Amino acid sequence: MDFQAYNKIFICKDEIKNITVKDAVIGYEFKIKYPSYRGTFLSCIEALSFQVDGVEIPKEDVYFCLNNKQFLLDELKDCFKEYWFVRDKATIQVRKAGGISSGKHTVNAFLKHRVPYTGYFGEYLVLDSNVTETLVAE
Amino acid sequence: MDFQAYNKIFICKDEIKNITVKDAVIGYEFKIKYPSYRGTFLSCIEALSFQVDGVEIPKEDVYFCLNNKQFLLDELKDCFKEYWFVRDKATIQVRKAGGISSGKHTVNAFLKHRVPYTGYFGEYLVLDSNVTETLVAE
Amino acid sequence: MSDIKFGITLYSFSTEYIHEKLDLEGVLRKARDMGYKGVEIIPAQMAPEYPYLSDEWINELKGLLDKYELEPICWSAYIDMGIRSDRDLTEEEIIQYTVNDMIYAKKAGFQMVRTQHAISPAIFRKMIPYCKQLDMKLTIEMHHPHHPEVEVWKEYFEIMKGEGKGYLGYVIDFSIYQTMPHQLYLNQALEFGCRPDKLEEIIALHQKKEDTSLKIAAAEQGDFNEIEKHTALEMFGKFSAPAKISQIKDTIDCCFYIHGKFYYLDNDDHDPCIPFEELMKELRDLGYKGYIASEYEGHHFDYTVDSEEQLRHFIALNTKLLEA
Amino acid sequence: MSDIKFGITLYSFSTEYIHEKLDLEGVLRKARDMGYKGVEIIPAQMAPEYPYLSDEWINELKGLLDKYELEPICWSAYIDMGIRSDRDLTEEEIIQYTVNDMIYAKKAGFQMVRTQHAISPAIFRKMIPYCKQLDMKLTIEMHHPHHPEVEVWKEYFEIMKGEGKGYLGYVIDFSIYQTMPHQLYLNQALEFGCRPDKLEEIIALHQKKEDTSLKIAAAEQGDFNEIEKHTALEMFGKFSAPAKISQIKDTIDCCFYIHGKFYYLDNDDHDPCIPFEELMKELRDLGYKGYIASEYEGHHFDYTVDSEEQLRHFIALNTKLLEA
Ligand SMILES: [Mn+2]
Ligand SMILES: [Mn+2]
Repeated sequence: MDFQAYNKIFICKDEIKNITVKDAVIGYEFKIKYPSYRGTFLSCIEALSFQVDGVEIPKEDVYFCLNNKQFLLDELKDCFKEYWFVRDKATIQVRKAGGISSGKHTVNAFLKHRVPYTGYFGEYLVLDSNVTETLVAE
Repeated sequence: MDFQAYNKIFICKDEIKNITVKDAVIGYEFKIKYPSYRGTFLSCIEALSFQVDGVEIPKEDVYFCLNNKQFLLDELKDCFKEYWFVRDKATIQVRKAGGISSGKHTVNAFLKHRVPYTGYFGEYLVLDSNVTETLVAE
Repeated sequence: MSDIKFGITLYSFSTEYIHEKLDLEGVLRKARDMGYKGVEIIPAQMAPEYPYLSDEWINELKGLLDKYELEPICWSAYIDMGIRSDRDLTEEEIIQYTVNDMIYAKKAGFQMVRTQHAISPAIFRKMIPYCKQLDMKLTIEMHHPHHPEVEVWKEYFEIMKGEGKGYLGYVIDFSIYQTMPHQLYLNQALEFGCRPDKLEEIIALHQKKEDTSLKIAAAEQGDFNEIEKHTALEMFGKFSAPAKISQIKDTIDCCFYIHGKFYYLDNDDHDPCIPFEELMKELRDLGYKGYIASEYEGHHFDYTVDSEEQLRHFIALNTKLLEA
Repeated sequence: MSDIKFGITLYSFSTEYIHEKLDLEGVLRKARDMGYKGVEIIPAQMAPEYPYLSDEWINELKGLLDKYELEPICWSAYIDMGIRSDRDLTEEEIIQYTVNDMIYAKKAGFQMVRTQHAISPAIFRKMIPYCKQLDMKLTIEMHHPHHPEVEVWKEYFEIMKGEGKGYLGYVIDFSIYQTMPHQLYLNQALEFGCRPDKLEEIIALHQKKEDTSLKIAAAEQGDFNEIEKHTALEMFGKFSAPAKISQIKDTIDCCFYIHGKFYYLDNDDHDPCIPFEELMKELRDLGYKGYIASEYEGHHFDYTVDSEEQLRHFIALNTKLLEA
């Protein structure tokens, strides 16, 4: 049950923001950090999913933004050259015409991640982080 | 025989430099640019190899450095998120204890690259660039 | 007199740009100095942050367009189907790239994105809500070796004329009307080892009014070296089936923009490769009202040619034709 | 009196670092303020540019070490064998990461890199020329669940005592001597659903001097809920085979550095989990001359514990033991 204390940093307390392009509101975004004491490579993310107000966000509507790049969730497992520094916030953009209503929202984030140096006897430690927070949309 | 004029920018005219760490000379480096009118993704590099003074450099001694990252030649084909801007120089580091002697050296670079938008009727155009230049080591 | 305006794609300055004689500001200044009002940009060429563009970079571009009083006309996007070594792009990925381009283009002040035929009719159709939400036009370029007879274009035109009307369209690239190899291509063929007399022979063969299969047989059996054979086959393959100018009228209502493609113009009067005379007449007669971008592409073949001189020939030739 | 010095790995401040209460300069200042002279850093934790570090960042680190008069002792590298989803790292890749770490460490003024056992004996041996060229020591950490009886370590010791003598060595991590779960682990077990009386029962079972298989059988058949069973099995699995302190003497000549690992210290006097009393006596008697890094690791379990207080207990306890 190692590493569980790091879940405290997983979902950042920042406001949820709507994403606008000129007059159009095309979605919203919030931030997460990698729940560990050190950084990882995106390829070590074996699963990542989100629920907002109890509703699962379809994976094709989620863009994971880090290091000035944008990743589809299905791409993460292949990005072995992309490092997620433990103090860097990744922005989770959700594509949704009209965005999100202002006020409180429940955000759940689920992460399954491989700890890449733990191949002690041939198998890697895979950890789950499952965290729910109440965030405020602007 | 499209694209051949771009070969003129492939090997940069910059000096070859020795790489030193404190007192140790651990190798040398020179620079190349992507021979096209636009940038590409490293995953579109199907082959890349170098000869210096007529001798092929073993691939494990070559590090391709771009975007503040370092790639082994065998890794390039998997790096579909790594963009090589057409005006950015990649640094080719060659690991060689003692470095390179000062003076003129012949550098040959061979690149086989896929043009990713040319899947006109299901197959991609794959181009070769094979260029030799005389460079000067400091 | 016509409503046709000549714009420029910054791609015409590829030689100057990649050899670092002109930077982004330099090509925009040059376009303004040459008298152009409307410009097209290829972000995959000139945006260092491509394919994910920050608001900072977009604002920098916008600032330069303002500074040189240039109208942003067309944002040229790619469908880089072959990015990955292991598979083609998925639908999700194509949508991501395309919607991103529409967003960046909108932010930079453009009203049109040009994409490529590989988007597929299914995904093209799925872009309609994004076009409406962002109030953006999305167009597919018809570039050689495509032409109106290629099966998928029937579907595209149906979508453009149907549910995508006003938002989805296409861009004609004059490469589809090319009938002859251009001078830079011929120079390169000589440089690569074609003998001058043999090249003449191949050109004569190409111009013969007979079936391409007969020409190919003649090239294969003739007294030609390898590079000559390669040149002959490439020439017959590329320039034997130009699109019909008479077909433009069928889809002119979907044509939002035109690439005035050219490779080498020796003078202000005539190009032996692309039938500008008939093209300008037809477009004017059909009442085409949009921009024709000057698209110089000789940089693929020869980096010593002066792009500006080429562009001046293009404008002189075609202005004369339009005013005729 | 002994030649043993206490250093600190900055990893001890993980809680403060990841919660952004202390940045890199902050943890270095804190280490200096607490009286430490020598430090270890984990670049995978504190270098934003990891794994490819620029001279700018390295010089920034070097400047901070100078500013706070801290000696750079150990650069802790990883063998991230499982980075890729499709396969383990190749030999070429492991060499690249390891040589890079040695180069960066050298530039930053360190004389020792700590790596991990997954490097393999073959690659470890191949590092000797790089160690000589750069005049750097390379060490492998022996961390739970490894211990001197693990087969591969016989080979490692042979290399360290043979051709790698003076350059290749190892780092003892006190986790290999742990016999009991620490208080934070037990607190977490309660929080996750173990009943207090059942947890006591499991601890009593763990401490029984009988074969582990019998304990496991007892846990599986006992009146325990799922989390209690999991806790019992994990406890028996992890803490039933501590390494023998009497073996340290066999390889003390290869031990270049020590991780004074601890998880929770309630006071300055004793830890029920790790036998510091015997360890300090043995190391002193064997004449160990290097650093013991204070390595607080309770941050894996509880982010509310004050790392500084824990480190003060560690130093007080072990200084007392060394001076005894
Ligand atoms: Mn075009
Ligand atoms: Mn340790």
